[in-house]
Amino acid sequence: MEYRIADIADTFNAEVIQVLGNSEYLVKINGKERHLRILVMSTRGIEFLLDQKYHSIKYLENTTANMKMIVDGVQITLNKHHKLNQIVYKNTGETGRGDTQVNLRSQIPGKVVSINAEEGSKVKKGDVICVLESMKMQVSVKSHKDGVVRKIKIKKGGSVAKNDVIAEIE
Amino acid sequence: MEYRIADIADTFNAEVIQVLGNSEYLVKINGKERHLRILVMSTRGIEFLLDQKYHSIKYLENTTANMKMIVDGVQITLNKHHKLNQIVYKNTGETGRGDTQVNLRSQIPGKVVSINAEEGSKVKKGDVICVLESMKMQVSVKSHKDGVVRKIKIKKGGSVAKNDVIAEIE
Amino acid sequence: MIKKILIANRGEIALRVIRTCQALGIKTVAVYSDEDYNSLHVKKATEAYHIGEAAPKKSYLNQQKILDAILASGADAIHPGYGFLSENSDFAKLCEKNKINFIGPSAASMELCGDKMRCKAAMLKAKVPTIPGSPDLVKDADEALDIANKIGYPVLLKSVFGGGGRGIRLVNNDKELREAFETVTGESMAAFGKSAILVEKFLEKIRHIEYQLVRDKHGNAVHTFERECSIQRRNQKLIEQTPSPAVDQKTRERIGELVIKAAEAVDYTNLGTAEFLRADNGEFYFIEINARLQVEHPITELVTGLDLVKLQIDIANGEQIPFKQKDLKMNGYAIECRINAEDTFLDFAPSTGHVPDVTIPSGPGVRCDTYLYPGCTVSPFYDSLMAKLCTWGQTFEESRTRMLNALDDFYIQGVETSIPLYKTILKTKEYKEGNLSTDFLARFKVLDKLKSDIKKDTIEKQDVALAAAALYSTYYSSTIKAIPESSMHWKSKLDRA
Amino acid sequence: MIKKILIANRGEIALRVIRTCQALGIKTVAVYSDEDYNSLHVKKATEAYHIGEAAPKKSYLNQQKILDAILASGADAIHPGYGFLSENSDFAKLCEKNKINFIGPSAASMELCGDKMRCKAAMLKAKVPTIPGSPDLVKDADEALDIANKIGYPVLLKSVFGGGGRGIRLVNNDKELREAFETVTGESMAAFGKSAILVEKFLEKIRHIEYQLVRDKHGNAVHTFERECSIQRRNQKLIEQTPSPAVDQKTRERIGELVIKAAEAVDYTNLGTAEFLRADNGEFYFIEINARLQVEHPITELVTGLDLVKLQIDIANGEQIPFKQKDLKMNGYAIECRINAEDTFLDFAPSTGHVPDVTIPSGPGVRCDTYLYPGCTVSPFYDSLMAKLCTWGQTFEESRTRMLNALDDFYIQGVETSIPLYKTILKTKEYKEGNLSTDFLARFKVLDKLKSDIKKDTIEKQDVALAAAALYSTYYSSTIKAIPESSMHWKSKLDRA
Repeated sequence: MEYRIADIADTFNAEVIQVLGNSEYLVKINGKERHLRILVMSTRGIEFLLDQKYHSIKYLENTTANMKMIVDGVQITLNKHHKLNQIVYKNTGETGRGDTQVNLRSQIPGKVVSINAEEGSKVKKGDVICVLESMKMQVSVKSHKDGVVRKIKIKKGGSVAKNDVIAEIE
Repeated sequence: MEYRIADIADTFNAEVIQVLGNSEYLVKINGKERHLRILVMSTRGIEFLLDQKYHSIKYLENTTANMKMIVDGVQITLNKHHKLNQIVYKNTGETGRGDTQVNLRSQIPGKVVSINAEEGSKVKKGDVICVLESMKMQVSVKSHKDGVVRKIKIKKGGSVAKNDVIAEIE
Repeated sequence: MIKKILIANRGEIALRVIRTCQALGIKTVAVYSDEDYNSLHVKKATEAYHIGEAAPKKSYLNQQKILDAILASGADAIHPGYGFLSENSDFAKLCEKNKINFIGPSAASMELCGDKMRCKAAMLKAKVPTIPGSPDLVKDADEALDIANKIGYPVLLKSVFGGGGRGIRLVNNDKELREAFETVTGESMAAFGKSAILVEKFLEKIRHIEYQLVRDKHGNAVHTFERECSIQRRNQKLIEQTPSPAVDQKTRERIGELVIKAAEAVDYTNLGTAEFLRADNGEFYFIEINARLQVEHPITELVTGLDLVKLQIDIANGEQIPFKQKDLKMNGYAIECRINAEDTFLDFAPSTGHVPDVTIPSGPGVRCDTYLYPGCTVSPFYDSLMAKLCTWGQTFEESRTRMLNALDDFYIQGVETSIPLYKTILKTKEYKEGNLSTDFLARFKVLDKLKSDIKKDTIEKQDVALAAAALYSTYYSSTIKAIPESSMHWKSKLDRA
Repeated sequence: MIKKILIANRGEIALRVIRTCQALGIKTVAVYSDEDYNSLHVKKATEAYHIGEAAPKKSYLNQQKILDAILASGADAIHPGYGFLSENSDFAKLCEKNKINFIGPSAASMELCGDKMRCKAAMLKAKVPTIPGSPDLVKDADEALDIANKIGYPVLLKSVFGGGGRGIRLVNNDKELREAFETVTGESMAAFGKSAILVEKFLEKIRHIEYQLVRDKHGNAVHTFERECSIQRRNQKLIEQTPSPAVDQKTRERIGELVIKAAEAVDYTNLGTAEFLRADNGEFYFIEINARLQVEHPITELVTGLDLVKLQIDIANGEQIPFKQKDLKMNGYAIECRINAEDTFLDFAPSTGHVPDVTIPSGPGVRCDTYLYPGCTVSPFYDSLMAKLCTWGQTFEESRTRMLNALDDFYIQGVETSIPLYKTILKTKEYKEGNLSTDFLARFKVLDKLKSDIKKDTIEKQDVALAAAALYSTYYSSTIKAIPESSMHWKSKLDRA
C-alpha cells in the first residue's frame, strides 16, 4: 500500500513480501528488503525487531484515511490516501490546520472562565474566542482562521472536555 | 455468612448491614460494626478504607467451599463451610495435607530427572518419589503420606507443570 | 516526640513525606478530595480522611476540614508539603492555637517571609544584598532620578499597580527616565485608576540560584549548599541542578554566610530556601525565602546524603541540627527534571486525563518521585507536576547522560509531557557548558530545536511505522473483530499464517 | 576504544550493562534464546540476535552461537555478565583468538583463578592466608595427625571424592582422627570406589566477607572495600551489605593490602572479587577470586559513587585506574536483598511462571535492578534471581528501615518470592546487631520466625478478608456473569445499589 507520513512530503510504500517462518518476515519498505521478527503482536500494538533492532508500536487509530500510531514513543500519522492536502501533525507544534474546517475544538479540558466572542461577529485567525482554566492556569483558545462565528457551543462557568467543540467558525 | 480462616481455629462472621451512600457502608465483623468506604471495585478485586485504613484485596478463587484472596499481599483462604477438617494453608509452610488425598502433585514446574518409586510399591510419608530439575536446581518430590503407589503419572525426561499429578498414592 | 503526622497535601510530595515517616516508624494520615480517592497517597498512608470536593478551596485549602481530620485522627503534627497551605501563616497560627506541631517555621516568621517589603527591610538591616532600588515608593521624577543615579542605569520604573507589560518601563539615562515617569504614571492611571512608582535595578541574563537553609529552635543554622534553577518557563522552574556551574567554592561559602544571616534576620526555623538572583557580573541579590520544603529538595539529598524530611521532623521535635557546617560536603552532581503534564507547543497548556500505562525509569543514580501508576489519572484540578526525575553522577556529565537515558526510559501514556523538551535542552551545547539563564528557552530558541528534533525522530521512525502498517494491513484489516483485545503473544498464530 | 559491546547474558545484569553503555554512548548487542524473545534486555539493546533454544547449553552457553552474533553485529567487545560463560577460560581464549575485547581478566589469569589448588598455591607463595590444612593429599593417618597438630583441632578430614555428607568427618583430637581416617577412607571407597584425603581446619560461625578488587593492565591496583555476604542458604548469598559490621578501619586496610597481593599473585586484570572467610576469632582466610562482576556490585557503587561497569570498560580499553586507593572513601551504608522466585517453605524450590502485575519500589536511597515488568515471565530455564533490591542510608539503621519499606512496596504477582523471608530477617535483633554468620538462618531459627510472622499477618488481616468476602457476597454472588472483568471504577454503580 502507498502511504504519506504527516509532515513529510514524499509518498512511501510498504508491504510484507514473504513469511520466513518462526515469526520472521521479509518486508519491502520503499523498495528495500528488510528482515523483521515479531516478538509480540495484538490489535493494540506490535513489538518487533527490524533488521535486529527492537521497536515498539502502539496503534492508536485506524480509519480508512489514517493510521495513527506511537512508534518508540514518537507519534506518527500515516496517511493512506496521498492526495489529502491538509495534515495535522500535532507533535511538531506546526498546526497547519485546514482553513476549511468549521469546528474550533478545545485541545485541553477545563472550566470556561470567559467567552470573548459573540455569535455573528467577525474574527481573525488568532483572536481569543474564550478563556479556559485548568490546573490553576488560564489558557486562551484562539480562532483557527479568519471568519464569522456561527455558533458558540459553550457556557461561561461550564466545563469542556478535550476535543469538545467551542465554536463553529465559517 | 459464617467463615473459617485456614490456620485459625475460630469461626467468623461478616456481613454488610447498611449502605450509607457515597460508597460508604457499615459492615459487621464478628459482632463489631466497622465503617467501610470503597475506592475501587471489580470482580477481580477491591480497594477500600476500613475504619480509615486502606486495604487492597485481589480475589483469586471463589468456589462453593472456599474464597481465596490476597489481602495487602498476604494470601488468605476463607472457608465457607466450617465443618471441613483439612485445610491447606500453604504460606505458613505447614502442609497439613489431608491423609485422605490420593494425588501427589508437583508444587513446581520442572523436568523429570529420575523416578524413585515403582507402581505397587509401599512408601512412607517423606520418601522420595521423583526428582525434578528447575532453574538449575534439583528438587525431590516426597510422598505426602504412608501408602501404596497406585500409579506413576510422569515419565523420566518429561516435563511437569505446577500442580500436575506425579503419582497416585493410597 | 511526633508520633503521627497528617500530611495536608497530595501527589508526589505526600508520598515523599510518607516514605520518611515509614522509615522512622511515624504513623501518617492522608487527606483526599473526591478527585483523589484512587490516588497513591491514600493507599500508602496509615489512615486516610476524605476532606471534600475536588476544587482545592473545598478540600486541600479548607483549613477547617483539615483541622477536623487532624483532630479525628489524633495526629500530633502536620506536614504541609509545598503549595496549598504550606505558606499560609493563618493556618500555621491555627495549628499553633490547637497545639499541633506545624512542621515548618513559626507563623510569625512565615508571615514576615511572605511580606516582600517587610522581608526586604529585614534583609537590608542584616546587610543581605537585595536588588538595588527605591526602599519604598518614590514621590516624583526627581527622587526616582536620584535613586537611578545611585544604583546605576539601566533601571526599571514600575507602578505597583502595573502588570501585563503595562505600567513598567526600562530606562537607560536621566532623559529617558523623566519621559518614562510620565508614561508609566499615565499608563497605570489609565489602566488601573491609580499609580505608585518604584525604581529597581534592571538585571540582564540572570540566573536563579537558591540555598537550602536549615535552622533549629536553638538558633543553630547551616546551609546545605546551592541549587541552580535557571531553566524556567513563565517563571516556573523546569530543571534544577546542584552544584551550580556558576558557583565556585569561595562564592559558595560567601553566599552561604549571607543565607545564615538571612535566616537569622527573620528568625526562621526548620527548613527553608533562600532565593537569589545572580546577575551576569556575578553579583547575588536576595529575593525571598520560601518558607517550606521545596519541590527540588531531592537534588540536595542526592549530593549531601541527608534525608531533608527527617531533618524537618527532627527540628520540629525540638532537636538540634546533628552536624556542623564544616561536616557537610557536596558529593557529586545532581539534576532534577520536573515532568509536567503539559503541551509544550500549546504554550505549555495543561494536558490531563487517564494514564493507562506508565514505565518509571530506574537504574544506578536514578531517583524518581512520582504519584503515577498504570491506570491513574492526571487531574485538571491540581498542578501539572507528575514526577520529579532526578539523577546523580560522580561528574556533571555522568548526571546529564544518566538523565537523558532516564528520560528515554520514561513512558507516560495518555497525556502530553515535558519529556521531549528536556531531552532537547539537555543536548544543547549551552546546557552542557552551564551557560544558563532564566531566559534560556527564548535565548537559545529551544522550541525551534525541539521542533527539529521531533521532525528528525519522525524521519528516523518512518520505516518502522511503515513496517508496522504493512503488518497491520496484512493481519488485521479483514479480521479485526475476531481477535481479542489483549496484548497476549501471537507468535504461534502468526507462524501458521 | 570500545564502540559496540555484545552482552553474553540475560536478565537484570544484561540491563545493568546496557544502562552504562547508553550513558557512555556505546552501542549494545543483546542475545536471546527462544524463552527470552519478550525480555527487556532484547528491547533495550541497540540490536538483538537470536541464539537458540531455551536450554542454556543451546543458547547462552553456546560459544559458537555467541561468536557468530559478535561477528554478525560487528561488536568489538564482549561483556559476559555473571554466570553462563563469564568464568569460562576457554571462551575468554576464543575471544582473544578472534581479537574481541573480553571485558574481564585474561584467559590465563581466569584459568588460574578457577583452579582451586593452583590458586591456593599462588596465594601461599604471596603470603595471603588460606584456610590452614594439608597443602596436598595426605598419604596416611600419621601425616594427617602431624598436620592436625600443627594447625590445631578441630579439623576436617575430607575425601576429595566425597560429597553429600559422605567421606567427611569432624575430629577433635588425635584419637578421633585415627578412627575417622579409617571411616572416611572406607566411606569414600564404598561410595565412590576411591579415596584421597585432605586435612582442613574446621571453622565455626564463619562470616563471608569479600573485597571488590580493581587492577588495570598497567599493574595499578586498588580495592573498593568489603562486602559482607554472610546471610546465605545452601551456600548461596541472599543478603549483602557494606560496610561489614565486623570490619573496622584498621582491618579494612590490612585485608585490603592482602587483596592487592592476591590480585598480583594471579596477574588479575579488570574487576574481580576476592572472597574470604572470617573465623569467629577475627582471622581472615582467602578462599577464591571470582573472576567477574559480582551480583552484589551495586552496594559497592552506592557507597563509593563509582560506576563499576564503566570502570570495567575503561580498563578493557587499556586505561589506567583514574584514582588512587587514598582517594576512595566509603560514604554511608548499603544493603542488597536478592529477590528470588522461590518458595521458602518448599526448601527454597523455584517458583516460575507468568507475572501479570509488578510494582517496583522506589524513593530516596532505593535502587532496584530488575528484569521484571507487568506481563513478563519468570522462566524455569534460568536462575531464580528476579531483582536486586538495594538501599542506601547515612546510617546502617537508615539503610535497614529503607529496605524494610522497599520490601513492603515490592509487589510481584504470580510467583512465590523471598521477600517475606527478608522482612523477617531484617527485623531480627541479631541482624540489627550485625551478629551475622553463614548459618544465620539455622542458628536463629529464622524459618520458624517467618512462620509466626506470616501467622501474625494472617490474624491481622482477618477482619479485612472478612469485610472483602462480605462485600463480594453482597455484590457479586448472583450477578457475577454480568459484570465486566475490568478493574474499572464501580463507585457510582455501587452507590445506586
